[in-house]
Amino acid sequence: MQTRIHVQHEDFDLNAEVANLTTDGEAGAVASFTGHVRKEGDLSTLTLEHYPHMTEAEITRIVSEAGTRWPLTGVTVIHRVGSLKPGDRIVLVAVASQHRHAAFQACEYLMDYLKTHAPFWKEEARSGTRHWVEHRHSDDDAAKRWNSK
Amino acid sequence: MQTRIHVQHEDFDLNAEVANLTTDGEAGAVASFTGHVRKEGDLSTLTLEHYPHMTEAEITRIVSEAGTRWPLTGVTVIHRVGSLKPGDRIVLVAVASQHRHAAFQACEYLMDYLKTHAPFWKEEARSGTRHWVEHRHSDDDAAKRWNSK
Amino acid sequence: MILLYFAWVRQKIGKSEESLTPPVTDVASLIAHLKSLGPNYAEAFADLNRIRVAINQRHAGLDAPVGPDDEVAFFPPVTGG
Amino acid sequence: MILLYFAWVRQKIGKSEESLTPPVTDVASLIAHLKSLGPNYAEAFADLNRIRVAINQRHAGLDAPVGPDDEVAFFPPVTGG
Repeated sequence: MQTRIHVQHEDFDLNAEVANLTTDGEAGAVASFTGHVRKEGDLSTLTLEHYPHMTEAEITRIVSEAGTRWPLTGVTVIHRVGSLKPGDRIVLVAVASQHRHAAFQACEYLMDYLKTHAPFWKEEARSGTRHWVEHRHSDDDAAKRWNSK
Repeated sequence: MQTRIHVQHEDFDLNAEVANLTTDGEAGAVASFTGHVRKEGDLSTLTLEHYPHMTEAEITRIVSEAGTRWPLTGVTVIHRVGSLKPGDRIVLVAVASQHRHAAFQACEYLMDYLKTHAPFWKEEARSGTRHWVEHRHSDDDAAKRWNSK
Repeated sequence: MILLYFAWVRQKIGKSEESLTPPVTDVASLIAHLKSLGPNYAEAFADLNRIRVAINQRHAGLDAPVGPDDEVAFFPPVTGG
Repeated sequence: MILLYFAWVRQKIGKSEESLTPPVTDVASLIAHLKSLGPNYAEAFADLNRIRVAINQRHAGLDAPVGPDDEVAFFPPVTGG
């Protein structure tokens, strides 16, 4: 399984990332997820902090686990850090497989585990005040679903 | 719900299509699927025929049904027709929502119904001979799953 | 009645479209009528398990009613996506 | 022992990293030790339900053992993705 994991300030190119997963021609199905900063009232900036080295290590563990659960040919995870604006893209998870159901399942699994396990923290700036985004328990529930499957 | 349905010969731009679904800033989650022509031994060309007008009408019905099942802010379906080569992209389904599980579910639902209900037919050319691709019963089973949900 | 044929149904019959006014009231009797028109039709409709029907651009069953103003399409199970 | 702090844990403590050799053998006693170092630490660790721990870049529990060569990180529940 081809794996690409990047934590970066820069935006990413969806066309290039999907092409990268399909150049070998093995996979007919690519499921992708992109997370975006919502445009919400007075939200001006979303700043992403992370734990360098652990981030990559943890995402690598999550991707490996997905690779044991589903027949995948490639996985790409790109997570941005630093200062983002409403409308900006935050994260890309793209999964290639010969089977579209496997691609969808693995992509959602990876997102659920990124949300609950990868060491990133979001801080919002609104009208001059800043506050840390609270973890959502619905994300824990989403990740726990996979334990019984 | 913003809806964009295109049946076209041309390739599509994933960055532009995803940006189009998120410019209003309502949705933080976009689940996408791209189907690609596999590189398989002597496969030289895949030709897609369709039933003009019915194709758009049927996809519109499928998209509307998805919009009643999940809280979506936008759906884009682009399906290519004509002569494609191994590695080419065939189809894009992109779904935007405030909820990532809804985006994933609706995207997979749309693919399952496109595979079983949208009037497209694939003809393969291999080593000078041509034959029509057979419908897969596993696709019928995939679509039927949604009836019980 | 407008008749449309796609994929190998079109190839076996040898045309993609024709206009007929057959004395039929449902899809099954329309198919029986078409099969009587020649061996190309008979071959296209030899195995009805492999034939799908749309009436006025909506999927329909073999027992669906058809009339002179309908657009009726015959094709194999779809393989898009 | 290398200690790392992230997000509001870092802000409350007022630093992102420090090296200490406290006389502790597990995470819970490490936290108790840190809370004794000053009100900034006490405030950061006031509600342990809101604290997560990683040892050598892997998630760990409050009962996990720690030693002098470990890298121990404290942070709030994660909010990436």
